[in-house]
Amino acid sequence: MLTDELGQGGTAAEGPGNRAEHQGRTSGNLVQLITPAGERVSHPEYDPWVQDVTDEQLCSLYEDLVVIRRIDTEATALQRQGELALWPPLLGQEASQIGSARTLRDDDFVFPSYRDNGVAYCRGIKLTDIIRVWRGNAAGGWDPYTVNMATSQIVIGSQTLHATGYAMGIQNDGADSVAITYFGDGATSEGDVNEAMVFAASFQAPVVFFCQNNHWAISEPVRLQSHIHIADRAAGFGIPSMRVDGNDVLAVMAATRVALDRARRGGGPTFIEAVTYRMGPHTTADDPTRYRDANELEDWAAKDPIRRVKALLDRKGLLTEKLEAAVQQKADAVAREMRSGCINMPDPEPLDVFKHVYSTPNSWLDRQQDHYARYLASFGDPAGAASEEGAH
Amino acid sequence: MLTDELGQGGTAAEGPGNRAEHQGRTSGNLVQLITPAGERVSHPEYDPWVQDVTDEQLCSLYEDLVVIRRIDTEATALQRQGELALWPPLLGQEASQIGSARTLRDDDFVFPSYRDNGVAYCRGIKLTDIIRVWRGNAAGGWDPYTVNMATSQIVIGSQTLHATGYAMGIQNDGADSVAITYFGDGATSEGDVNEAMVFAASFQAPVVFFCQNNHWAISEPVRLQSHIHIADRAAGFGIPSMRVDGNDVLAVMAATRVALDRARRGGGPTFIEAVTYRMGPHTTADDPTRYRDANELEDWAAKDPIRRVKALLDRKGLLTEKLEAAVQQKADAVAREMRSGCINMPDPEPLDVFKHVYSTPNSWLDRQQDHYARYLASFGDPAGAASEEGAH
Amino acid sequence: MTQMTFARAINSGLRKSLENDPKVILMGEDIGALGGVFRVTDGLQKDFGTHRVVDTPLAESGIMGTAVGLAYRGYRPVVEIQFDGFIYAAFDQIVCQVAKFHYRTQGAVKMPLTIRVPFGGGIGSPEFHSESPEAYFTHTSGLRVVSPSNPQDAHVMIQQAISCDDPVLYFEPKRRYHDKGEVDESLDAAGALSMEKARVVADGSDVTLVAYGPLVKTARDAATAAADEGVSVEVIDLRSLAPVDYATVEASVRKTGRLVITHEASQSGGLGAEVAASITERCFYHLEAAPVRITGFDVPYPYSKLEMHHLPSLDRILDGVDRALGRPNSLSGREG
Amino acid sequence: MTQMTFARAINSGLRKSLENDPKVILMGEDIGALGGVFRVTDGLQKDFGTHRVVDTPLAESGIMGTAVGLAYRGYRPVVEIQFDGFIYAAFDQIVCQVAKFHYRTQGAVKMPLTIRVPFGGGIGSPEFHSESPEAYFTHTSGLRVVSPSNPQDAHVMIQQAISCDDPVLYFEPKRRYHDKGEVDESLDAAGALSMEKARVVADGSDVTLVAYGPLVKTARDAATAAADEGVSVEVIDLRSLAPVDYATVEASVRKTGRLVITHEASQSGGLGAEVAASITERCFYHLEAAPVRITGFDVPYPYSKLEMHHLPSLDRILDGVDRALGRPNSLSGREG
Ligand SMILES: Cc1ncc(C[n+]2csc(CCOP(=O)(O)OP(=O)(O)O)c2C)c(N)n1
Ligand SMILES: Cc1ncc(C[n+]2csc(CCOP(=O)(O)OP(=O)(O)O)c2C)c(N)n1
Ligand SMILES: [Mg+2]
Ligand SMILES: [Mg+2]
Repeated sequence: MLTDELGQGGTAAEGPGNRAEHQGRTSGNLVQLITPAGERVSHPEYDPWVQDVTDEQLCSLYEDLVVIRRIDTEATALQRQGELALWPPLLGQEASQIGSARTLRDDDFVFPSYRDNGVAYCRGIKLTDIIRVWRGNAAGGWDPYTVNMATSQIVIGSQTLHATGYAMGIQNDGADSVAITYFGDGATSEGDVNEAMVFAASFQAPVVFFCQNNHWAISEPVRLQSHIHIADRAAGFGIPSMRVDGNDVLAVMAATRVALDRARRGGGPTFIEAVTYRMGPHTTADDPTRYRDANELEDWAAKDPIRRVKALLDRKGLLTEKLEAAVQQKADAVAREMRSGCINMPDPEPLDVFKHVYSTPNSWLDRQQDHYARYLASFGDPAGAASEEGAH
Repeated sequence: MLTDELGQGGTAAEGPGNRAEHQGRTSGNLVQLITPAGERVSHPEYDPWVQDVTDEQLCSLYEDLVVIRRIDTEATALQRQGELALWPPLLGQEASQIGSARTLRDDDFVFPSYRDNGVAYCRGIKLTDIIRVWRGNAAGGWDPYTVNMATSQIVIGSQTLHATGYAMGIQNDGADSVAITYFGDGATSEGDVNEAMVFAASFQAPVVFFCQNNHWAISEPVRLQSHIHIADRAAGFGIPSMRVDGNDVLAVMAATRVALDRARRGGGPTFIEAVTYRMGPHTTADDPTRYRDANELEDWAAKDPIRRVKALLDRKGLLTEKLEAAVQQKADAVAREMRSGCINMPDPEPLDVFKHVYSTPNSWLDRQQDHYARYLASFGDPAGAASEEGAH
Repeated sequence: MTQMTFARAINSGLRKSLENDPKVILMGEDIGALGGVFRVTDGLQKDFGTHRVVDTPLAESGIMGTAVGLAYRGYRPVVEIQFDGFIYAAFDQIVCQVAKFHYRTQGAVKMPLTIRVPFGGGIGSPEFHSESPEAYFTHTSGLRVVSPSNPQDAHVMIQQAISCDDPVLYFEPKRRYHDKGEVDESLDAAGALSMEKARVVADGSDVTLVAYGPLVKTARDAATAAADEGVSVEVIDLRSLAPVDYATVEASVRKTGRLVITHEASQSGGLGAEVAASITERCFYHLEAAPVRITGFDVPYPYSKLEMHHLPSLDRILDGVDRALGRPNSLSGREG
Repeated sequence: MTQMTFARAINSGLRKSLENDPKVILMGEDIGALGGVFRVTDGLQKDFGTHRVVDTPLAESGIMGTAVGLAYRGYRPVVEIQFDGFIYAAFDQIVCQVAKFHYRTQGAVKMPLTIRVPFGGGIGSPEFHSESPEAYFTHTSGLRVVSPSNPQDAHVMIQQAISCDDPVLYFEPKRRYHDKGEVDESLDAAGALSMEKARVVADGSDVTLVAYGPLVKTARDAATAAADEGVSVEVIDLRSLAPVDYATVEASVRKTGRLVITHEASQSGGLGAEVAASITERCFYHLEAAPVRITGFDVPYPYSKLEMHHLPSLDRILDGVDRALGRPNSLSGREG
């Protein structure tokens, strides 16, 4: 679960990131290093970027994948039990999130969407903080600066501009860290995402556009957003791109490292399309049976990101009972911690509604707060009186 | 000046529009059929699309180019004399506007920017109507439906979405007309233009994106918007594109016909980058000496769109004194008509300020109009009284 | 008359518009197979086809801008914005284009767009799913803005909005989607009360209480509660937010001399300010107290565990009624 | 003290901010070599370099969104929106992101953005170059909105805006750019009157006249003209539009009992409604007449040959003063 425990991989200057294939348009070929059956296939360009991944680290990646799926399952359960208001499952997208997030350095900065809770886990964000916002207890779950990750963005695509601006700041500061932004296939249609590519290309900002093409934007299939590969969008902005098997944790790692390395060396932005699949509903409020074919789900189940790592470990003789037990135990512990963090989360105080709107006093708001405090006081029991109607 | 007097050119089904080169990415090669020196160079792919252009028609194109430049000069003079509030010169871009506009059918629909007054002339819009808005006498100069051309758009890029929506309507209606939208190099950075390409590609709408890359967006050089060719943007949306010498009226015609033909036959959108140059200031309010090198102007003066057609006519022995005189006469007549239309344009009535906001009565506005009428009446002389201070 | 939910009543109104005018075309995200995230367009794509009920790419400015182009071509687009908080990406097209084309072209180009916006809070949603952005639009000349408060009005007003030649923002109080009511589907939209008219939904003599959309129910409940205390509250459902039918409000205030306005949107610069200012102008000498505003606070819409504090509740409204009447209230002893 | 134009006074304020804080960074279209279309940033790129004074691609949402990212990184971006009418493309980023990040992150992330907007009419420009969009922002919680009316304030307030940890919309009355005034450049922004405070710019006893930005000059001229007729007008320059310094306005109205508010923006839902409603709430029993609003009409900003009718003129303001005073006026005999 440690960020960058895998180091930076390869020798930067000689890496494939410098080759022509990466500078221009993607070939459209999907980068894959582990087949759905768990076979490690070699790829001369991308292999060097993961050659440092030890068996131990492979096991640790496996653990993360399992733990994150468990987080997802537990959160879904908490929602069903009324403990969370909503949850956007990442089921099926574990490899995309772990593979990319684990290549980041601590001083890189992440600008995610709402579905990137696996990334949040990799950044070391507390489980309670991850679900705070989904319980309705906060507008954002954590302090971005303590983990170098912004809180979830709900306005589709917005965060890609923030990442680009942040990267421009990195550049101004002369630092070699990178901003990475996560977004979906649907997001690529938004003006903001395209403007972000314009700015990133124009200023050659150290930013990585990480698109999880999970094939759906709520009920809309990806072909409604684009008839061609999502990765091909980037070339038109002069941004190199890669199309990678998003259910292959090693391929995702390799591609992300290519991109990070380019950014660190002043080579500007990169676009990664991680081809994956949203196995669950859009959120716990969604009913995908209304719009998608069960066969599609089956096809993708066969490409499951966890199963293939497991199979690879098995082939390598690493899938010991001990490992399985340890992973299971970790997942259980994490689920327990999350559940108890959720259930024991204290409710906010009524007057918190006025907090943090401004960083300095504001006369309009202060007056309203004063009036509302008096109003609450007029009932004797502040919190009780006001909560009575509201949600009618 | 007649729209489509040149017919549709080529035999549609066999045209280069069907070839692979046009379906995918542009090669980056600039399409040119007339060199700056006025030499007609052959181009196997594009020649068929202008093979029907007779000598007579070439002379007529020449006339249009000259007339439009004269309109531009006269309007600039009117502005300097205080008769127009503002004017956005199209000096240097005549071939892009004439070459494209003259390939349109009457039932095609144009969505222009503010600088496309040459296109407006080709659509048969009255000279007085063209300048109405620049004198400050109207919010839009003409009734779009009588000429199938929208009024000038000032919000950069906005009109590209309108064209795309209009094209979706054409498609729904089962018609074979086309929507064409004009915009600048700067506009390609706006979210709206990129979203327009998303929609156009997704619905395969019969729309032509005609970008006049005049190398400047006010003071910003095109490289600030994109490090690569503007035409290459389109491929990332799955839209075929062409890069054409925008100072070559025949090349522009050929490319536009390729695009129109594709759209009419259900082949969807096309993006054309017409590479040209804004020889004048951004508008009459601008001072380009603050930001651009005089040498650049000189370089481009050598590629003048009119001079090269003139040279071509000369080579062909068509540049007779009679032609020159006729063209001159036409230009003079047009300039006279525009000037008198401008100077004699009646001022609006004070209460016109309340007109056309809604198509049906609106109680808020009616009351304000009533109050203002009473206010004006309280001075005896309505118009005089109110105009006294306002613009302090 | 049929019992149906608020959402169903809109659905049925949309269906009638689609049937009656081939130029009506629905556009939005997820409005097709899914039937919209609130199922308001349920079944319509199946029955009218993908050319009449169009799932669009995920781009609000694109949706609005292409709708403008379709209107240019003679269509009557009905655009769904999935949630209130996502209308801002389309703001430029709405304010600069939708609202101004009729004016810009001297009436030549009409913009008969209807923009449907599920709005308001109270459903426990995350950020951007509970906003009340109506004041941005009521301040925008060239637009009309309406909000129904009950299934019957929802059913009729959506048809009126679609048949209006001006652009109409149609704000749907999403926390009322599941409320049921009697709907007369045979009611002729042209014959029904114009969507521009306010309606007195409860007669009263002591104080005028103005509400719209989601809070009309709360306001009526407050009037009932006040009646128990012997206070007679006249409740007005604005229905039209731009223009406001001031004649109806004014007539009531001339009678009661007192005015309370309530909305979920933030107070400063909200529609309540406009109503208070205009009514004060129109009948200052009939007013016995300053108009009172009971509204959301000047804060971003709060996370769901706090929303009941932000939303005007029955008790807060009653406190406002007391203030307008000069009865003991939470601010007693202070002017305003 | 130096005589300088309004535009120059801002330029000099920007220069001081750039000098004093290396984190200040200017962004916008054409602000570099050109110095902005109004020359407000003239010479700054030359002196501070392309990394501090950044010509951006032509994309307003992009400018605002990357400015948010820079603020995230610890910068203090000063964004120029070229003309009022082009701010709408950035509306989503302003309303959903700029205004809400501090709230969203429980104060962890500050958004010390300054958004400079040349606004208002009177310069004979085409569509979208003369708008007054301030009410959209004064209704948006999380933002602060100010507008200077004279070179000295412009100079000081731009520095105060930049050093404020909250996002500030800074509306520059473009038709005053060439007005000259004495500017004390040595004035310490921290020591000067806070940008949140209104200022009484002319003392009077009969009626309170509230204005801001471009109309402060017109309001002062109106007060001078009224004095000739023996009417004593107290003129208040709001300076801060959100929050409004109601204490100052209220004190004046308690004295005069009458209130006139003027702005160029359309009337319905404009800031005038907010001021009228709030002052009525605060001192209803001191008011002797309804507050009067003299504003632009509910129309898209008109083409230039008509703008003098839309813009509040000295005469229209005087007519409003007469109305507030119950003197003969264009609407005599009508309530409101
Ligand atoms: C601007 C905006 N429009 C609409 C929505 C509603 N919405 C939430 S998620 C979603 C689909 C996003 O799809 P995609 O970008 O593919 O991401 P995914 O959910 O698949 O991870 C939509 C339309 C939103 N949140 N923001
Ligand atoms: C949305 C928007 N932002 C800014 C402007 C101000 N502006 C007017 S023209 C222009 C440059 C446009 O450049 P380009 O698209 O290349 O067209 P050109 O003027 O060269 O024809 C700018 C920034 C505007 N009109 N609209
Ligand atoms: Mg998706
Ligand atoms: Mg240009």
